[in-house]
Amino acid sequence: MINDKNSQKIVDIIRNYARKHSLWILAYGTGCGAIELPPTMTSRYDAERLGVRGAATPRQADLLLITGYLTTKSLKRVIRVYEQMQDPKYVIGFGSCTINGGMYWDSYNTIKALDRYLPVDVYINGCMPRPEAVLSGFAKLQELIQDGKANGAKEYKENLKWYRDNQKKVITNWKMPEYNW
Amino acid sequence: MNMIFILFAVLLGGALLTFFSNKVSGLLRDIFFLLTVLAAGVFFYLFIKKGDTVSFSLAGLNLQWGLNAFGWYFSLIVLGLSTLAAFYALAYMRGKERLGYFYFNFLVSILSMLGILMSRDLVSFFVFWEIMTWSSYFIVIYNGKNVQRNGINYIIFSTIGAYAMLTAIVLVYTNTDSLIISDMITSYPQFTPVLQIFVPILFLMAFSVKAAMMPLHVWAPDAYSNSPMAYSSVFSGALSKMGIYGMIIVFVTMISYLPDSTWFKEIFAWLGAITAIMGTLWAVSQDDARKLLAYSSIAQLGYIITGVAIGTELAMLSALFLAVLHGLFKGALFMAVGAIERQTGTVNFTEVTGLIRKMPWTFIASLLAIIALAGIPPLGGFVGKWMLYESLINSNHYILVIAIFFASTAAFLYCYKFLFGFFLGQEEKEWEHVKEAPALMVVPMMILAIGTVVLGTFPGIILKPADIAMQSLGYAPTEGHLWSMSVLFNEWGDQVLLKPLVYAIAGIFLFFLILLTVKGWKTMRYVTTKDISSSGEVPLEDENLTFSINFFQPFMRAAGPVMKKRMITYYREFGKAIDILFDFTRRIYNGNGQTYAIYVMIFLVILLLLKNNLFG
Amino acid sequence: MGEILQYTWGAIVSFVLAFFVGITYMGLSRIVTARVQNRIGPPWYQNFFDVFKLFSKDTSIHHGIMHHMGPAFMMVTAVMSLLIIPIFNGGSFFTNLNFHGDLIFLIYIMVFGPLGMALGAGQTGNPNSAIGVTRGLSQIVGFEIPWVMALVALMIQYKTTSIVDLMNIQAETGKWLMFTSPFAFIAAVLAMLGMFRYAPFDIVGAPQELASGPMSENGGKYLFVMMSSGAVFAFAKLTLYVDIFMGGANNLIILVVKTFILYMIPVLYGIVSPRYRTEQSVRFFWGWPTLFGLLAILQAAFL
Amino acid sequence: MVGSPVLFIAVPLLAAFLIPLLGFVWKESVRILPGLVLLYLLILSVTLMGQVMQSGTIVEVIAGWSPPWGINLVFSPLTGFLTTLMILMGFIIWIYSYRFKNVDFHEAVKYFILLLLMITGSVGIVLTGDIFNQFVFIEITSISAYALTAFYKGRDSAEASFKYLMIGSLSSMFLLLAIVLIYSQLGTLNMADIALKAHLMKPEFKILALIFFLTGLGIEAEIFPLNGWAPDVYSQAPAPVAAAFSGIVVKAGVYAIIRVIFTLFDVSGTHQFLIIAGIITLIIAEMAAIKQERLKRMLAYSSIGQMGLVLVAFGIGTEEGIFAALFLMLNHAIIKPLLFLSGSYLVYHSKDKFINETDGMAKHIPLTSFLFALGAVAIVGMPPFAGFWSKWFVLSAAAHANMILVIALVLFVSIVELVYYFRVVNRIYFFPKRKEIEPKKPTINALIAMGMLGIFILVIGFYPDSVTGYLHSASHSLLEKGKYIQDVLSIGQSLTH
Repeated sequence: MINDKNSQKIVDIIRNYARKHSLWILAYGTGCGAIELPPTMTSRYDAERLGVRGAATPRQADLLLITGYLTTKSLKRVIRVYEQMQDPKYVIGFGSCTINGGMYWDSYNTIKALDRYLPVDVYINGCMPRPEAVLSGFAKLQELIQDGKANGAKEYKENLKWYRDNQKKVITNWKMPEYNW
Repeated sequence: MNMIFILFAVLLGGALLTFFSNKVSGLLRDIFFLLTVLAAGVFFYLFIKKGDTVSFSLAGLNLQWGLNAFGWYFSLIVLGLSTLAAFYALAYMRGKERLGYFYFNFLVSILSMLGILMSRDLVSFFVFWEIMTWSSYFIVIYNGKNVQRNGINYIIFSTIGAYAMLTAIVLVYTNTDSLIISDMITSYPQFTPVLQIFVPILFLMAFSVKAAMMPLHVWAPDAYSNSPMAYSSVFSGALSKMGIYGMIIVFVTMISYLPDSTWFKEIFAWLGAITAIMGTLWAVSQDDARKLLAYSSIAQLGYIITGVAIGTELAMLSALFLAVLHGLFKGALFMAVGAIERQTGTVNFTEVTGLIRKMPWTFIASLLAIIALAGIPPLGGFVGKWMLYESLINSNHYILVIAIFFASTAAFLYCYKFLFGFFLGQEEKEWEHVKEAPALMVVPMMILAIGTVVLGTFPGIILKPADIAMQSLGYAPTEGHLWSMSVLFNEWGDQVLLKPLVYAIAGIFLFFLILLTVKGWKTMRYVTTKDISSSGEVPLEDENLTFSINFFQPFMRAAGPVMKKRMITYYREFGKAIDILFDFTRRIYNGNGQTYAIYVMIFLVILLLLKNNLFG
Repeated sequence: MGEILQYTWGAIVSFVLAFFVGITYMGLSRIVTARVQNRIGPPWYQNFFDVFKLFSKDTSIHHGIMHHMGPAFMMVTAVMSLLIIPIFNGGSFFTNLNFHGDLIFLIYIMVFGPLGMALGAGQTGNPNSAIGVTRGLSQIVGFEIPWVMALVALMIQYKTTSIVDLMNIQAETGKWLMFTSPFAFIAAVLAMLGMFRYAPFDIVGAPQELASGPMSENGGKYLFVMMSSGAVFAFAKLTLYVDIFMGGANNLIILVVKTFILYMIPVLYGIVSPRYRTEQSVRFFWGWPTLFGLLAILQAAFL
Repeated sequence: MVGSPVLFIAVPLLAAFLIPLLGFVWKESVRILPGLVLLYLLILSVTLMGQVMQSGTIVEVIAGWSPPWGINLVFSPLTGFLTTLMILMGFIIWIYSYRFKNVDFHEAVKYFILLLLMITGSVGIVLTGDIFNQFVFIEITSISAYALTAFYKGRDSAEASFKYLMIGSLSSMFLLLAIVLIYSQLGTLNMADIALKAHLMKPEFKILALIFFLTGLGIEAEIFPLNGWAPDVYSQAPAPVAAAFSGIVVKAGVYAIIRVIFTLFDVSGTHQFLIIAGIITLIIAEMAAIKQERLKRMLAYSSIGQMGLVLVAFGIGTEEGIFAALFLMLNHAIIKPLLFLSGSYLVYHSKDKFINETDGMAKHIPLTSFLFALGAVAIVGMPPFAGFWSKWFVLSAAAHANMILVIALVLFVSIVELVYYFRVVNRIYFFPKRKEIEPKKPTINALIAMGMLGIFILVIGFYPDSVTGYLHSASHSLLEKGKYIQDVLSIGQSLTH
């Protein structure tokens, strides 16, 4: 009964509703964009209204927040953190640097386009995006989740080889546990 | 020929056979050893009935041996634990040297313990007591590690106790021209008040040394931790109970006849509580598993002493129950440590981690034993603790119950430290090769651990003989109004029905375990302990992130003030002072002939001067 | 057979009740916190979303059998204490196991879960978990002392160790024990601060230092069981306090009101507090709360 | 009558003179003859002992001169028991030292002659009933003892021997003075006679004589502070000689002193004196013993301490106390020689006999080490070995006499004793062996000797009744002063009439 299409759809709707209203973010705050999170979370904008809330460890988090540029060094950590998160999991690229390198477009040790290495569900534009933008980004992600379109994790699993190749291009000393879910 | 003689003959002969067959072949020695232990056990329970005694005369002294229900109860601990430990020892001691020596003393100490339980007169009690002392002493120094300190500490304290007892015996003998214990008990009320105080104190000195009570406990940590683990289980599980055995006799048959015995009992109850607290605190601060267990034994004996000293029906019941239970779980734990020591070569929490998947059976055994030790339901430890608390509360020892409770709560710390330090934490390459201990070592500890589980639900199994033993001491029967097979009552009639509680716990646990297991079974993965969320970093194979050094540092900081100075340092200072005195006396003999001649003259002169005071 | 069914039924109903109330309380506490911080905060049902989301996570990882069983241990404590503690006065509800265990059993069953969970946390091999566990155990040793002192005071004052008797006594005399033996109540409430692990006693979780300590490797269903057990356990503890100090409750409304008032004490105290170091926390509990406990015992023994 | 007590004196003296002569004929006879003699005397003493147990004391009159004029030998249960003990010890020591100096013939001759003389002297001290005769025997014993002490002709042994000689000469001087005093007063030298007439003596003379006796015999009996010579002598003399000192000579001294106190004079306060002196000796000796670095010195001090304990037990004065004291003498006579004999093998090759040079000997000479350990455990009074019973009887005797302080001190001291003995045992068994010292395997006869002693320890330990009978009658006979006098003097009358 649970396996037949419609009931599965209903279940999905309920699940997605819950998921979208409880986003536990793991902010990877090495970039300068991290400074935008405190106002987003605190009393001025209060992202907790939307059920957004900080998570302590990757095991508990749903949403990985890459705030700004990523150095090649820190990319490894990001990938590791992402792979430790449990499905379903979402990534938000935060600021121009994650989209095209931004002001670091010609830096030798930052990665330019985040989505060559991780499946990004939502990009938030701006250098740097204001809290409003961040909130809208969250809202967008919630829409996607509700529509079941935010399945970057599945995509990552399917094209794992492609991602791995890109990652290994950047990361010289590759040493990671196998990723098999 | 009386059965009791035969029993002792069997044990002694077996010991000698074991000792000498060691020269012939190891297999023969092991067989003799095992046969002797088993034969003693079988013989004891088949042929020696409660209440049969034998009297004989030696060197003009009338001696008497016999068995009563009380001794029989303690013989359960002695023989049960020693038999399992004997099996364990075969595997544990394999390949070690001086095995004949070890097994000989092992058997002799069993003999001495049985002798203590069966001697009805003071001299043979003392004789067996001393035999127990030296046999255990020879095992304590077996490892040969800083023998002079540990061994001498142990022997000095034991002997001080023993000689205190000897003095008491002599005093009793002079006052009642009989050495039979029952005569002493009957004539105790007619003693002079001074004697009435001193005889029990002297006896209790001996017993509290063996029971490792503050402030006479300083030998215990080294002794327990230095003897081979196969014996430490017996040592802390059974041999220390001989002290409890004596204490109970003294308290029930003498102290309670004192005109005002309350203060006496209070003092000892408090000493027991302090022992429990300090033992626990020191156990928490140990990094060596053997030392940890040694201190925890001291603490556990502290509870028992408190129970004995309070001496109400419930308290005595709990003391007897805890005595057996401590034998069970501490035996299992020492065995587990021995297994780990044998398999990994170290017993230090800071060195060995993550053995749970390598030695699962040892883990299960020590898990059960630890739960019992911590006194957490549904295992046996809870029953004993519960009865102890209830007895304390019912007998208006409010501060005492808090002290005991503090001790047993702080015990959680070292309980967790034990399990975490060895079995949990990151799994290391260094310990990849470690295998599970041989079955001969695992099975005994599993039996002991399962024993704790069974007693958790059906304490009546042990409470029944304990009740009979207490009746032989003159208590009223307690079955029904204090306990039944799986129900506990306190003196206010409040009850704990163990069976439904245990079933409920099991049911809930299983339900949620199944829920956790079944839900998402397909997508559930096991990841190694290296794959942990350490801020994105991947720990290398050889780097161990386990947190095990200064494990309870904050707690130790909080509890610091009471642990500034250890009891042994005081003894050391006393020893130094005495040593100076010795050195001074040594100098009287300065090896000079003239001086000696002068001494002679001085002696003569003194005699001549004092002749009127000395002779007349 | 029938009674087993009845027990099961009662257990389920009380569990569901406790679950809902507890989760709601968590949400409410978040709202309160938000209000104090001049935020709007999430809706009161926010934590239901969280719990359900955690439950519906697709994948999950574990570090071994103990880690796998840890949350179940925690749940045992929660549910057992819920079953031992009478929820309403006079057994006007399922008298689950109220008459099977007494206060001392309760005290011990309440540390069963934390230790089991600590074993699970230990097996993860995550240093944060181990540190959190050591802190948690140290804190237990801290607050158990005043807590037990308060209970002992009650026991010796009313010559009973069963919760039901204490409730009946209050029902007969009509006096709440929090007024007749105030010191015990103060000590117990101070101990409650440690029990609920809100700031300044949140040294175990401590997201900023320890990454949520013992739970740092738990995600998905494990965290779900943790959270729900936490909710149930919180409700059980609050009910216990209401039972033995505030005269119990005759119906759900009164129970909710009383428990909520009690619940607000640690919450509000926590909002405005920083975090203690471990030894500070332990020393705190061995300080004033223990003194109040002593006073309570003296009052019970001699007055 | 298988033989008379005279043989105990005559046969060994004869043998002592025969030894060198026979030695020219057949070298081995030098070694065999003493053994045969001692064996014969042993059998004789045992049989006489049995007789005495049956039908009272045997009094032997020498050369028809009846007491109180002539010299007589008294073989009472007490003296008989001590004689048997001494002869037995002598026999065991002979077994032990059978191969002693087996390369150097003349040395061997000297050794065995002196040994025989020493044993004879000690036996004479015990048997004789005449104080001047006793003095002579004491001189015989002492002189042979001086010679045996200096046997190795080393610097230290010579020094020790000289100390012994010096103090010993003092002792003989005082003894002579005492005897002169008594003779001037009573005109008799026969103990029984003196005991009979003691009340006629002027009190101050009596006490003076007593004090001289105590000083002179106290030197032999190693009372503090008269025992300065003892440690050097014990540690410098050859092992069998040290064993003989502790097993035989000291016993003779103690016997002499108690005979004086119990029989000769009826002076009150002597018992208290014995207790005080004994306690002081005990405590000081044990305290000194625990600080010794050399094994033999340690044993020597321990032996002094034991003698102090014996005196205490005698001082208690009750029959039980004397019984305990005799038991103690017996145990000490068995155990201390064992310790000396086995200990000498433990430190055989080490130059200055330090205790820490016995490390790890158990691996190489297990049997000797075991016997030493047995002796140590026995002498500190651990049941079920011989030492325990004597300790028990001493304590119960003290308790019956309400001497709680004595009990406390004795127990304290025995804890000290325990400490230093067990330290040595631990070293022997559990310490790594020193490289520079290679162990010496004991010869077979030495093993036999030590084994016999070990067996005695075990037998007495497990079945004390094997000796208590003799001890009881012995202690009884010591207390029966009147019977002693009557026995001795009646012989006199019977001869005169």
